[in-house]
Amino acid sequence: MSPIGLIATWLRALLTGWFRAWHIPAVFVDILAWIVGGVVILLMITLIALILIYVLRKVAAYIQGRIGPERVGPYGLFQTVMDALKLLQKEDIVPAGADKILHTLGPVVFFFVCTMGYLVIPWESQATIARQVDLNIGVLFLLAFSSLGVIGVLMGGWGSNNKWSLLGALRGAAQMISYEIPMLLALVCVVLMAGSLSLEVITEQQKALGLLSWNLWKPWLWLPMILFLITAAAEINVTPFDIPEAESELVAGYHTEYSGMKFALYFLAEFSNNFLVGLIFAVLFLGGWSSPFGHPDPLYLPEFLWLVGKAMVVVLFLMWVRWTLPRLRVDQLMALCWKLLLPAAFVSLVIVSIVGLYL
Amino acid sequence: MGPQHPSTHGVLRLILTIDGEKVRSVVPDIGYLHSSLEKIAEQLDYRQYLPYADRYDYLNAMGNELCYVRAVETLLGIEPTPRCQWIRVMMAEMNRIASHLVYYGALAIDTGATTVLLYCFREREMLLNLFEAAAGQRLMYHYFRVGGLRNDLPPDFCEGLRAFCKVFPRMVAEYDKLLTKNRIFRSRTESVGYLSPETALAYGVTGPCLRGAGVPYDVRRADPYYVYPELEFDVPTYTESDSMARHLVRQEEMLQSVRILEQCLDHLPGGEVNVKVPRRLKPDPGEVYARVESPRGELGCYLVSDGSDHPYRLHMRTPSYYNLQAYPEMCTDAWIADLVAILGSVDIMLGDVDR
Amino acid sequence: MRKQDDTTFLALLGLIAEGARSICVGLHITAINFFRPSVCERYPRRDGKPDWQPRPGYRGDFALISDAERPGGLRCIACLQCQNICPDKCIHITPTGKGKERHPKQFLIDAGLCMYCWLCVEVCPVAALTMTPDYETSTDRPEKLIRTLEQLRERGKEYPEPLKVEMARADATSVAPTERRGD
Amino acid sequence: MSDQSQEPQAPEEVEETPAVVPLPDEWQAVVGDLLAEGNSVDQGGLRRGVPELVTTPDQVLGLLERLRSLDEPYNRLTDMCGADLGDHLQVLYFLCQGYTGKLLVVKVNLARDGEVPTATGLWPVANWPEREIMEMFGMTFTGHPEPAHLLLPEGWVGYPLRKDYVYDREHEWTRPDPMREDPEQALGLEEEDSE
Repeated sequence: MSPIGLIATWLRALLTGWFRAWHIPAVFVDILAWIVGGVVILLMITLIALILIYVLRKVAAYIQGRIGPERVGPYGLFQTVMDALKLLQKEDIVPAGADKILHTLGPVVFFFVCTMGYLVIPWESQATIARQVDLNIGVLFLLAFSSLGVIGVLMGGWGSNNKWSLLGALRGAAQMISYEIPMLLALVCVVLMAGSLSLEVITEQQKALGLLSWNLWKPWLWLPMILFLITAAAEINVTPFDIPEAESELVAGYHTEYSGMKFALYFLAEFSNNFLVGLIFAVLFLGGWSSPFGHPDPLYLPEFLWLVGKAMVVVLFLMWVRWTLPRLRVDQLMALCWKLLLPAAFVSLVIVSIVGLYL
Repeated sequence: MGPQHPSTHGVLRLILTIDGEKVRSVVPDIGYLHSSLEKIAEQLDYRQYLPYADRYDYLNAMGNELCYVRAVETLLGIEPTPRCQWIRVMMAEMNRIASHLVYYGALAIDTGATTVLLYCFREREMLLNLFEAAAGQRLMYHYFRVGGLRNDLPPDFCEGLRAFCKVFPRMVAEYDKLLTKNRIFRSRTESVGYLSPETALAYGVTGPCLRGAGVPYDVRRADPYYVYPELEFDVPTYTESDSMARHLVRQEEMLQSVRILEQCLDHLPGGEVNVKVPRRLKPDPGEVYARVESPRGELGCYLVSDGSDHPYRLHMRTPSYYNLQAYPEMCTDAWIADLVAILGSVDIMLGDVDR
Repeated sequence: MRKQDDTTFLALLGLIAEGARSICVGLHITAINFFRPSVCERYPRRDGKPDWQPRPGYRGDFALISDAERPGGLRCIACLQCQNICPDKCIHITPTGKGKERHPKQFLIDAGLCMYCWLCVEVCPVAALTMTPDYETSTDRPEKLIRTLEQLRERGKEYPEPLKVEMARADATSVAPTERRGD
Repeated sequence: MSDQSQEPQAPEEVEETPAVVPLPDEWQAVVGDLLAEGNSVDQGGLRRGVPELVTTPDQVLGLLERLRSLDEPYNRLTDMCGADLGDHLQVLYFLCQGYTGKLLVVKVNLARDGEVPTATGLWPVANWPEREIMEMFGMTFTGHPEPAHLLLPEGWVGYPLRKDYVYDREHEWTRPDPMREDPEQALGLEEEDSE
């Protein structure tokens, strides 16, 4: 059991004891645990997003021969923090003629949805952040919530009453819904091999020989892996799939009209989504929390650090791609999905089924 | 779209009719940057107007100066010294590279690849440093004077330029691999923004847009001025007539300009750069039409003198103005995303359009 | 990716391979550049090194050259030539004194109107006006952009002579041989 | 009808005689043809290396068409501009012989409120320059497809490039800002635009 797990168990035991002493029904322990878990996740997401934004800026700067943030704090570490504070102070502008309710709800829904994904991530061998979520359907849960993100985008785009926002939202909707399908199929391949929808089980299966038992090394899973990477990049709108917020065409796409706190929400959600993809990729193909040096970990590092580290590698790769490639056009994006990725996903499903049958 | 939009390259407004993501019609609405430069010319004397010539196409200030100075000197009957001519050609070519680099980066941004812009500006910086050393400014040079130059080249100029010529082709190869050869970029630009040679003729399109349509027309060859007849360089043409062809023409042109620069450095003669001109420039009455090849196409200057010390009428034929007119033709059957990419490949300069 | 209506399966595979290759080449180039030193300079510098300085002859701010022997302490003879040549009409001189005593009582340059063309410096018969390499001239109010006689005189104290561009030797043939300046 | 006797009124014609070179022989033939076909062409002569023809508004279109159908056709309109020559206005067509760089100027003299037939039928490129000349000089190109202002805002008073134009502060033009005056209506308009 890891430090997080220990602390969580200890807190739970403490609370149960107190509540019993105060004659409060045990249900409230669960409720409190949910609240605390939620707050922890929110803080963590914010923190991760802040760090990621900083890393993104630095990576972009180095790739582009620049320096990047370097003024606020050592090496500009607090630059994103200051930016976040600045955003919080900013006036919240709702354009005249906008649908106020939708305009407000858009970022909230989007942020909510992307936080939900974090619930099923197996951070440690035993503890997930919220044990209450049924782990058996982990993959399904992720997919369900990632497809809900569309609603947040659409709400924001529609509610802004701006041509670019609307175009961006519609593009986003089309893109997310289309790419859902090959992504699902790619995930199904992994699930087929693992025989379980639970992310925890998938991780467990990759831990035995450390690095060598990762799904990454299984040739029949390479195609699903590439497919997942592409479709996930499309789901989270990073270049070359950033057409919903294509800056050169749609100004800022669906969040053109957002400012201040609401913009910060979209922004945070985007980056936490980015990280979530890294996490899922790490769980599915890079052995999750398991150490690359075999099990048990010879380095005795906390397990969640391995997971976060692996996810960071994936995120860095996505950033690298992001600063290299141009953007696809809408029709090309759709053609890529329906004409290339979807057949490829079916092919890979067939391959994996056959391999699974005879292995 | 516009007038304030990240990728209209200035303050251009495009009135679009769209059907979903498909563009049905495009009507450019220009004039937001109109600064009555032609009227200003009538109030100033020939020498004073020269800094304004920079302001037409601010990425090609040297080329504009070249055009205006040529017109005035023809009117006055002045022939600049050989060294001056070589330096002017050199400056114009350097500015052509600098301008194409901005184009290159801007097109990359328009198609979503941010990094290339920074690389392009990295190389452009070397040129701007040279300009700064020679002319004292980094964008609006005002380096040419009627009858010569502001000053001769500074001592380390030629070496700096040689270093640039050495490095630059390698960098272009890098851009080529990073952007031009990229599959996504190619699918964004190939068979997009078709401009047939006939349409180009009808719309008076010149410059790389025309050469991208397969017509090897270059004022430097068709109506050579200064030392261009002595220089060896090719006029690159591509027959695909799409955005990619225009892009390749510019990429090739940068290398050709480097070739010209190297020849300039080898042949740069000594001697004075300035010829004696009267204190008050009073050309005989007459009119003149001077043409040069700007990075965007044929740049013409129609200048009428009535014998006084200021131009009676000055008119600049600015290439972007005419190239932009053909833009709606290129946008038939385009997507919204293409609009931006096509506009980038036409490489208009709003200062040049609105004047 | 492109229109693939009439492409065969093999051609499609070739296209995919080519696309993947081009993407990898691009990634390779950005990776190389990741490890190249940054071309950006820190500004303003905090590490003790001097800030970026423009080349001599840079057209930044204005200064009037001082001359202790002349009235007003300036070399300027208020001949109004700069005022007349200025294409923007941004120089306003109020002359005072007669004959050899003539000097500017007030000398206003509206830097907000100026387009830094250097014509005024060129035309000056006594080399009294110069442009300095100061490039940090932005302010928050347009009024502050108007340079007065006092400001110009103050600036001029740092510049005993007008700044001139170094010239290559006019008789130099092809290459101007001097030591290379590090960029 | 602008023949040589009227020409000197143009300022640049006054002392220009030394620079005027007679047209070369091949041009004499062409101009002779043009004259024979009933065109009225003033052989301006070679001025600074550029041949020019001066004609009248009612014949310019025919002349341009004729030039376009020569054996070596002047089929590229590279530039158009106007000029105010004091008592009359002038429209200049700069024609190129294909892409050879050979230039020819056709000048049309017309009264200060005169009319010229539009050349947009021959060259679409004439569209914007003609609009610009119209708003700058106040002449009319008859038959122009969209004679709206191009560079100047709608409602501009006067023709700025005319010599007698005086900038009038009273007519200083400011863009009406519908958002400031009536946001509701402005938004209604905007919705119509975006649809």
